Amino acid sequence: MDFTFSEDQLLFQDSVRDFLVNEVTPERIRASWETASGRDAALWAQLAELGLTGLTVPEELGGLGMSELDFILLAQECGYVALAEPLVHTALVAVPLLRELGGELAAQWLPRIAAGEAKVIVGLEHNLLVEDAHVADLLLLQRGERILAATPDQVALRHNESVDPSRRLFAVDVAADAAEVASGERAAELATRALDRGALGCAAQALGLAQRMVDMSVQYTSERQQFGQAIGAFQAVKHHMANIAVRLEYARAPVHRAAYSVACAEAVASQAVSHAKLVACEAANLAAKNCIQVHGAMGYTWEVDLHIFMKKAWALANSWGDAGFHKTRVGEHIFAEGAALGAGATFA
Amino acid sequence: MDFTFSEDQLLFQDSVRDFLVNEVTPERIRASWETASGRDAALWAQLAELGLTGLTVPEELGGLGMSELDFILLAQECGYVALAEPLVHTALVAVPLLRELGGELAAQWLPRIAAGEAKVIVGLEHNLLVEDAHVADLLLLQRGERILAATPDQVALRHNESVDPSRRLFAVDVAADAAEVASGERAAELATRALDRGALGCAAQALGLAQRMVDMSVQYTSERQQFGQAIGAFQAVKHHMANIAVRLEYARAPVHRAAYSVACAEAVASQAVSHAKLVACEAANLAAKNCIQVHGAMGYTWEVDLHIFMKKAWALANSWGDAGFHKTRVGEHIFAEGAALGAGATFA
Amino acid sequence: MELTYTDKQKAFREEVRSWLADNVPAEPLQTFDTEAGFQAHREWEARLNAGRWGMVTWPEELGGRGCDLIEWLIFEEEYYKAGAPLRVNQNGIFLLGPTLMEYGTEEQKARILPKMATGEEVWSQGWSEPNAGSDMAAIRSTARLEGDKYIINGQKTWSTRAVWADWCFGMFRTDPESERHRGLTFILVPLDTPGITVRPIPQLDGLPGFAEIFFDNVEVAVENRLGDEGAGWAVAMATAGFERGLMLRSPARFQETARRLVELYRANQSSADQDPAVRDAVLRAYLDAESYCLSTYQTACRLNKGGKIGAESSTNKIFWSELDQNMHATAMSILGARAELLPHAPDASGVGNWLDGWLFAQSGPIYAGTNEVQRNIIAERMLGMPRR
Amino acid sequence: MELTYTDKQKAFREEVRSWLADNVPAEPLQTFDTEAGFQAHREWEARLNAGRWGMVTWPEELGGRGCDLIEWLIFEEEYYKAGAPLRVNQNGIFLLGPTLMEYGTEEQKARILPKMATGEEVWSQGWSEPNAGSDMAAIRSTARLEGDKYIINGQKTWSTRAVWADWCFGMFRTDPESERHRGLTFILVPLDTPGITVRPIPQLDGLPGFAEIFFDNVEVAVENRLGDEGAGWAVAMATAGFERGLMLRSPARFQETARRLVELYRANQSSADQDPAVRDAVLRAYLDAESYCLSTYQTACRLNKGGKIGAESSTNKIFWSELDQNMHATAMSILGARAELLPHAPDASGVGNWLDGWLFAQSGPIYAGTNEVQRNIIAERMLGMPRR
Repeated sequence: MDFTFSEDQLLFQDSVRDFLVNEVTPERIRASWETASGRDAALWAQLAELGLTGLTVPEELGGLGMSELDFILLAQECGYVALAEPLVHTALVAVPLLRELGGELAAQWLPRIAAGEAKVIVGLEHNLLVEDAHVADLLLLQRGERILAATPDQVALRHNESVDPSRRLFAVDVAADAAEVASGERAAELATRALDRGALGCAAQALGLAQRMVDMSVQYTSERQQFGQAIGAFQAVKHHMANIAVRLEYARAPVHRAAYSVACAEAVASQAVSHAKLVACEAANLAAKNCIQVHGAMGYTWEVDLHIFMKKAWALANSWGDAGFHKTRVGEHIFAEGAALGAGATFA
Repeated sequence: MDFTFSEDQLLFQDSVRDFLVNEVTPERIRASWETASGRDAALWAQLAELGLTGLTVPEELGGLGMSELDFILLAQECGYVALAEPLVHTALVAVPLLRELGGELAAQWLPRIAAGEAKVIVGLEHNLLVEDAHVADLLLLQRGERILAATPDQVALRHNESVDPSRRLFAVDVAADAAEVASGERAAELATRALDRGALGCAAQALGLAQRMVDMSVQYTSERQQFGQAIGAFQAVKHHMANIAVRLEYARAPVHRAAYSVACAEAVASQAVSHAKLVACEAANLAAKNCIQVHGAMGYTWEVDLHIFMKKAWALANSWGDAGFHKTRVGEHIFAEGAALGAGATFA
Repeated sequence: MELTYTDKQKAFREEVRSWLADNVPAEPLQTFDTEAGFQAHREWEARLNAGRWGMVTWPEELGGRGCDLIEWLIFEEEYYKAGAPLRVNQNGIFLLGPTLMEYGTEEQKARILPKMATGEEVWSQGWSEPNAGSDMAAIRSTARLEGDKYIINGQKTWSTRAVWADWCFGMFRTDPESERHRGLTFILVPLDTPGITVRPIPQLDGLPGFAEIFFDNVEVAVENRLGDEGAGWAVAMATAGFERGLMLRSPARFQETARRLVELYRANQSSADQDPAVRDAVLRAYLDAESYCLSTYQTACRLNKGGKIGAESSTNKIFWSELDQNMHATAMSILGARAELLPHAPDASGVGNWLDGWLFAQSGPIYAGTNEVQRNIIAERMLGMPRR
Repeated sequence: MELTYTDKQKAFREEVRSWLADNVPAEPLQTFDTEAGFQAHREWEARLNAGRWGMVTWPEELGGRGCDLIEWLIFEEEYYKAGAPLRVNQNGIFLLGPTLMEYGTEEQKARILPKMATGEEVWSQGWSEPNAGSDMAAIRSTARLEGDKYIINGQKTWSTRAVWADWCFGMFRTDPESERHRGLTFILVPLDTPGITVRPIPQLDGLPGFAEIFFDNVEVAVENRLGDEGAGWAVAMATAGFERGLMLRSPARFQETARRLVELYRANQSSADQDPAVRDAVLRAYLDAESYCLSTYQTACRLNKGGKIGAESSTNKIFWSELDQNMHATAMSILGARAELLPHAPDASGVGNWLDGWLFAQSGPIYAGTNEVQRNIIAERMLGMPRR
């Protein structure tokens, strides 16, 4: 039993955090809102250079050969800066699915992903819309009982505008000639695992988003003066923040456990992911609510950066399965006849 | 449209409050815990003398001929002092049921109730147990599709101890020779109306209980010093109390509306009662939770009076229909096809 | 107690309903946080006023109908039921209007109220300053009396709809030696006066719903002072009372939101029921909206009989703002993956205007005195708890 | 990261399980808030200790097993699963024990720990005073050094289980000129010393779960001082840290409550589902109990590798106390009209010990530092927000 990250994992997290905080500034995010694609090719090149796009690509295909678990702390940091590029999607959803599909497809695309030359985007039946479909060089699309691989010329995209200007969402119509890469039982299994990994990515980012909102709010309330003192000295403001800290503190371990569970393909992976996503997104939603409150009218503006993180938190809560979906999965487990619950059942 | 109480009604409330606060002290309540019946015959005689036991008894039968609405402010005051005697039951449940049953039964018992000489207690199928069955001179019991009138020698009582030492609860077995006083459709209707009135009584008492807990806590926190000041000056303590005040403020009008609705036998009476009971009991439960918190360890003791009111609030929340029952009744209304909801529907 | 409408009240409701049926635009107006939308709303105000429905509680000689509060509630019910446009001049008609009637001179009333009524002059507020938000007594903007003019300098912020408004009203420090609540004066300022710069502030949805107003030696005639010099705080508190109070937040609005929420739930019931918290939240929304209506009627009846609103009005602000937030959060839950989509998105079927409402609901616990300040007021003034 | 148990850990679990299966009383013991129940629990402590299961984390030479925190968690899981009795000497073994190991002299350890382990000496706390509750630095009880004795005067209160305990430990002001945190000394006091009066305080259920202790010129040998004179605050903070921390509130307890709650819900599902909030609350209870377990394992692993618990331990107290309250409130909702009945009531079928648990859960957010104080600590020490 060892529930800690290795020194290497923690050092990697530190260095990626430093990079992201320095590079993915709110100003840069705002600048990307004004561009047609909303995506930043230079930034993607930087990420590739650091090996991040190929982090979960096998070493023999040019990647770092790491697991979902190795990536999870980095996914938190992606949330911390509200990274708009599909890095979490790449490392946690697209690459593992390609790895599972294997063969020609994997051999062809994984090296290009690792090199930062291509983006592969996954769209499941469960996804109402596909984020970043417009920058995909290849789309892996679940359609009924099949998974198809479609090139950009084989799809028609319909843009749907989100409240979060960083998110670019598309309905995807796929041409009949797109290649089938899996079907039947196997396609369904791959889709479930992809959905789990997508939800896991949301959960990890939600932790980072919540932490960022807390950090911004601690700073703001320590500076903002009213009634002759910093408003952060008022007990009501303190308790708003403390309430987030409590929920956030207890959302972390479930996310890490879910990452481990996914990486090890444990039987309880889906349930662990649903748990993680529910508690992490709830912590982030609470952070959004309380942080806008302690910001006062400033928090309600477009100019203050809080909304960048708040809107992303709202959106992630309903992406890759909303609360109803994940509660249902947990409920199916705990309300089942003879479910193993209680003391000692957690790692059994 | 006039949603105010009359001067007379308000004056009556004031005088009854003065009486109750002076007479029904926590010391007197504690003393009654030590007695076999838990009931205070002298106090009942005082209540009768003030006309309160006969408040809803028709004038020609020796009462004051008032309505459920006239009594509702007094029911709040009964809650305020945690009155253990079955006055609310008498005025809101037993007397109106006897009035509806009419005939010999009403002619025989209503004058005795008004005079304080007899207590009549109602037990419905919906009541898991019957409060104060042990002091009843007559029991009106719903059994299946019938309502029976049973004298004390026709029932066998099984005492069930409550967490609230003021409450005396009994399972009632009734002998085969108890007189049937209503049956079929009519019995069911009478039982529904009795249940509504019982729930209304809980709601009104819950308002009083919540107010009392607030008053006690404001006083305690204004006196108790920690960290060099009265703890009531801390924002966290203030906000605990303010949160109760908000919920309590908006629970009052629904209770008054429900009383009006019951008194006028409006078609929406059941639904108005369920609304009132849900919001009033929730306010009282919140008061219990926050008031014990601001009392600190003192609130956790038997010696401090808070628990007298707290336990009664807990018990009333589950009496005469628990939250599930009342939510279901509200739900049946609002989720029905073509339900009249929204602006303008409230008094339509 | 008599909880039925009189024949007169019923007739009044019919009259409102029938006029609205004939006059409410078939298509919703664009939001008044855009220039075109603002203009459309201004025109709607004029139309309302032409029908003498602009401010039904105002006296007849000012173009109102002298309605009591129950008739006002009935009007609001029909107004929201009809889906009529939001009131772009609400700062004027609901806040400044009643304050003017109490503190204004006859000249001021005659000069200001009719144009407010027609929407010819739309009003914004000038209360907050960068360092005077919740702590309104920290105001620093100054007004110096020179002859028959005030010379105003300083900055106001969070001035709702000031981008296109014609006037603002607010407080300025006329006694430079004064501190806190003293030495403040309530002054009405035409926004086209030289020296005024209005800088739009984009809100959460990116639209300039409020603005900063900069004053650089702005000259305002002394006849635009409301109340006495140095008595601004008392005048402002009356206005703040109206703001927190019932006039701006009629129960009809929340009851209609609750009704729409029930509809949304029913239309999406099978997916919504996957999260058992949703049905409960919908039920609570309905109950709370009804409680708000019932309490408002009870207060209105009390006021009609000469009662006064006290510190319990602070409970009002907290109750409706949290209700509004909860209802919209529940709608977001029901909409799931659709919740984040703008209404015009091609796959946003059935999202209605819930997202806009959700964004707007975020401001409820903040503006007009944060809910934290309201809780302090409740504890100290209504419950009598000790101040620090 | 490796979230599976080692063979050694599995074997340890088997050993615990098998011993408990043979030794846990078939019938639950009476509550230790009664004299007979206290005695029965004391005997259970002796039995546990005889099996060397009294304090598994203690070193072997003190009768423990030198277990690390993961083994301790495993032990706790089996302990709660087996329905074994609550620990009547928890103030001793979990709070004073570790403090003694850190601050005690060899003589003190040898003299005190073995009898603590056997349950021969049961410990209570002497922290709070009538005017020093959340504000512990306001302690006024004094200890005056005279020769080789302290003369203690004053009063302690909220001393859990002091009615039948043998010793208490607490802080006393040894420097009469001192203020607040300074000049306090940590002293261990035998409760049978002349001059001590213990007055039981009945708690919500009427039983004397705690007591006041009055000290009237009580003479205590100086060898019962723990740590240096005047250094009591630092010693006490170590103890308070343990108290808030994980030792007293093992996840197993809350996971078992969550499991029983799921069972209760399933046994009453059709009535429970009438209130849609219930199913959601049960689900959340399960999730939160699991989160608490996962976080505790994560912290335990970190501590096993030499990490330290910081201010985030204050989140622990809030999380479990609110979880415990919520779970019991949910059980009360499910039980409906049965919720108020004492377990022995003839019609109280299926109520289990939920009512007792509900009453006890009320104390969670209050004792060991109210949750308000914990929130201040989180804000100031963990988040770095400004003090007043």
